[in-house]
Amino acid sequence: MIEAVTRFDSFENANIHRGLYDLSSTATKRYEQIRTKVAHFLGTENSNTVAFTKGTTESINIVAQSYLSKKIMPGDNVITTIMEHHANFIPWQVLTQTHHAELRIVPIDPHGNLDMNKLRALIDSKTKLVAINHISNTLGTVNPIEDIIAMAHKKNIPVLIDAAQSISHCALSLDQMEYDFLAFSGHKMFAPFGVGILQVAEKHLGEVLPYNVGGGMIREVTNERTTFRDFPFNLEAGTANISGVIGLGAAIDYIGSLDKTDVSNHIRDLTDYCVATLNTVPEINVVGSPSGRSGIVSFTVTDIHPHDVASFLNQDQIAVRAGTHCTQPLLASLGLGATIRASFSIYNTRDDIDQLKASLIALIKFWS
Amino acid sequence: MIEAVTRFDSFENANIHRGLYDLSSTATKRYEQIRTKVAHFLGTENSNTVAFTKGTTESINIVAQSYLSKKIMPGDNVITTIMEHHANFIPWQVLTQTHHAELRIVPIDPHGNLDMNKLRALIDSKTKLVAINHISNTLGTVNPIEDIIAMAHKKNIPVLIDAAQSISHCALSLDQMEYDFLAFSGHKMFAPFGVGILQVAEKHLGEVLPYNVGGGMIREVTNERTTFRDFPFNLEAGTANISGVIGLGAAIDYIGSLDKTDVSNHIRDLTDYCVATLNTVPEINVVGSPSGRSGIVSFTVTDIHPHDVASFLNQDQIAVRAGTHCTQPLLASLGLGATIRASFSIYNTRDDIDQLKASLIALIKFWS
Amino acid sequence: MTKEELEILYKSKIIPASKEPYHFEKHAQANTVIEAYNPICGDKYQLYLDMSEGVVQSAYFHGFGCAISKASTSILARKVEGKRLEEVVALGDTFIASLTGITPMDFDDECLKILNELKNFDGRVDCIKSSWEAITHHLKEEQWK
Amino acid sequence: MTKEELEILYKSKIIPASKEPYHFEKHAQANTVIEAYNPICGDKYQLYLDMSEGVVQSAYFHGFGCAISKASTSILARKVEGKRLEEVVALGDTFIASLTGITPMDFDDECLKILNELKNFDGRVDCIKSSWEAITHHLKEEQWK
Ligand SMILES: Cc1ncc(COP(=O)(O)O)c(C=O)c1O
Ligand SMILES: Cc1ncc(COP(=O)(O)O)c(C=O)c1O
Ligand code: FES
Ligand code: FES
Repeated sequence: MIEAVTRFDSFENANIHRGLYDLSSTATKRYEQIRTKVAHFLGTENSNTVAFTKGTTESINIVAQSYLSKKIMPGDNVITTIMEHHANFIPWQVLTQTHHAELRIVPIDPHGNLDMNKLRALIDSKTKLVAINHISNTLGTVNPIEDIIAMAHKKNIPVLIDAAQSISHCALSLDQMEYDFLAFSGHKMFAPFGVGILQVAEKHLGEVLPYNVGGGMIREVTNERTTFRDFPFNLEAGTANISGVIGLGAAIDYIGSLDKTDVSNHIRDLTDYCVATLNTVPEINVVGSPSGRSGIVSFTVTDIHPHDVASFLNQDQIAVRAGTHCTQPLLASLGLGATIRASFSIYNTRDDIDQLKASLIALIKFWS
Repeated sequence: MIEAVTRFDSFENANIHRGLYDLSSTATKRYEQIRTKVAHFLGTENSNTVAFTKGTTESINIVAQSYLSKKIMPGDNVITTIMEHHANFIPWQVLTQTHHAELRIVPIDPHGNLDMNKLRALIDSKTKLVAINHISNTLGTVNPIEDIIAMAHKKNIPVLIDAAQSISHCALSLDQMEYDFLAFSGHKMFAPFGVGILQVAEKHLGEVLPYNVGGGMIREVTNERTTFRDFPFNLEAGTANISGVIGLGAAIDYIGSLDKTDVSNHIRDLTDYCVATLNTVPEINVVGSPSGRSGIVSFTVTDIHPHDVASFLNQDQIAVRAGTHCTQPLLASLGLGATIRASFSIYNTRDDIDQLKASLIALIKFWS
Repeated sequence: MTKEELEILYKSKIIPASKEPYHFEKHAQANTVIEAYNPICGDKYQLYLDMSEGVVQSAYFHGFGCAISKASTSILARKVEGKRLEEVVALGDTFIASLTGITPMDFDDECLKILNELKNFDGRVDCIKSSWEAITHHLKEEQWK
Repeated sequence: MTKEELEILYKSKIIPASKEPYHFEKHAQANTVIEAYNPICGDKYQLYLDMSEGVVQSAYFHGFGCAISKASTSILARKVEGKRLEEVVALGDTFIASLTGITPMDFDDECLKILNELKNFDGRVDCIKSSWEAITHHLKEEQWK
């Protein structure tokens, strides 16, 4: 990935969709090839369903402002869940507030699974969108997306999937799901920061209006009015993060080269092993015990603040994160101020988890 | 610049403002140092006037949506000019249309200078913003920004400067101007694509509301409501284009290392030499003859379409751009479909211009 | 493509076809008028077709664009005359597909072949494609009516 | 900082001060209550000051935060008691400036010195700063009234 980006920055640095000089036409071509690559990765031939964005956050904001805000009426509602990242929570909170609509928040059960009965009860004829993450970035819970999509589609309600955490788990068959909107970020799949994807189902392509306006996304501009290009080009105003997109292309090649089942098994194994290992230490409290969990384990240590834990682990070269993980509503509902979060990718091994445990035990001893 | 970005992508790749592990805290520190660097470059000590964006286009859209849309009333007006890039034209057109306000477009005189008398006549007590580019990306005209700011401020009207084309011309003393909003892109100053700046004068800091909402820009989120951080952090939702920002920092170091007067003289010299050289060929028509022109010369060739000219020049390794340069209103007002545009940076020499002329003469002969 | 090859293509076909395009005039009485607009550059042609009994009886065009697009549209006008609606659509689909480089085309026609050779030239494929896409798209919609 | 040095700092000052913080209780009758909120982590303390005749007569605090922020706030509470409003503001300004690394501070005080040494530790400077910023900011506004 880094090689792909550097090569671009050094030799091929040129604006796309603008001039017609050689460099630029090469850049345009690569850019559009990567759009096709992303489409194939997501299981469709239609590359015009794929828009490049800044990341998950921008993708979701676009759906809120450029799609849903034109449709939502006072009294309507949007359904999201208590376990969402702020990126898939605040846009709906702000949208429903400004449109005098209602934000309905699906709770979790005591294990950290989504409460599907509550979800069923909350969906009604006034529901305009269900917005849900595929994998919780704090609990690691893998949500039953197919069931949720089926439930919503029965009532003709579109579903947005925040796939930020699942996009690198190619085995989760995102490419076979019938979601309406899909959002994810490049940096969660080994691509650079500041690039992401919004994919829109064909039937909604005409309903996503421009977001930023400016160069590159117009058909014609006169003093009096502007006509815009179609999706996805109507979203891509201004100069794109080209090296980000090229890095994203390289990342998809890399992920595509892995054996889906191997990756999935490896990450599940690490996750289960981590939970089991941490559970052997009485001072360590693993947060939640969802029936499906993948890649992420949150925990706390009795009497030591999560940030202190993380700082000491970092001294031992163990990279964990402490904090609310941009899921304040979730933590508040669990009565927690913060957690420590371990997350696993294909690079990790069981050894890493053994070291994590050893460091934690040493810290607990040091602290007491 | 490329070196700085690669180093970051390889060794320091970590999210900012999030976790508290070592990598991440290094990234945050560098990110904030670059914010300070940009502030100093723009002549202020207050780094909290500087927000990182995707580029000029996003910066201007933010001012339109997150600042002006809350203030503009039916019957108000926004002033822009006929020579703007679409990025500084369409946002105001869309905003005034959706708010039943008026877009007032300052014309140019026959030389391609802004018509200052018309501008004076158009500003009135209903004017909510003057949005203008510093250097026209099609004509190369350098606008008398100080005079315009003085004129607007006399009536307490804020001024937005689109500095996309002037930011690399450090001699133009942007850092001494009293603009209210400044927008530019990194890629116009040798930084990567997909990163830019919105700078806001201190007195307006509290008036720029969030744009995208999500992680990293909040104070507190509950199920019921969210409180946001102050500018510029309220704008920086989601994961930033960190390597873009780091590249921007390196670009500023580079530009800062140049002798301002040398750069300015060199570019002026090339611009004048280009105009004089092209004017010796009867079939070449230079567009406009503004009293100040810097870095950009547009022209057409009799009976050969600009894109055909550009393609042939590219065969001779001369990188020019053909098209409307995202300035359709300007070209329509000049009765032109497209132009060829030569633009100059510190890397160019008079030789390049002699070659340009030779290639053009050969093409004209070939075509006839 | 070397510069020489390019110059030969231009000299032999593109410049002549663009300097003296086939049926380059407004044809107001045509019963079908199609706009071919290229948003990348802002160039625009009107295609004037006279259709009867499912056959393109005559094709004219007018507007402003580069040499490539003018040559391409000129060739288009000549090629579609006398063809049935379905034949035009089929030709358009095949030709457009050949420009993506994925589906090759059997070119018995010299002019189409030259256009196709230019597909990799300096990002100009949209110049070649624009009018073909407009007519194919329009006639497909016509078919569904 | 090596891990060993860090452990010494924590062992000698941070952990004790955070386990038995000075005046760690809600002090409802205080005439000045200041919230110190760190948006980076969501931690929050209430600072309870009793001020009279321009002097901080007593300082208490309560809330939730990490060991560093608790130690820092504990030290703050101890340091500001008995000081005049202007003295607290001056101390706060100097200490905060010392944390940026730009303006060094003359530390006659062991506790402040240790806090300062932690400023480069793992991005935790906001933990040290948060309460100091809150009190300094609040008292400055007070001065202007
Ligand atoms: C004057 C001017 N304004 C705005 C822009 C848009 O910048 P960006 O595409 O980086 O948003 C450009 C350059 O493309 C420009 O030259
Ligand atoms: C589940 C989830 N949603 C959204 C985001 C936000 O992504 P970004 O910051 O790239 O916009 C993240 C990651 O930070 C995430 O884990
Ligand atoms: S440049 Fe416009 S169609 Fe060729
Ligand atoms: S981690 Fe919250 S104040 Fe230290």
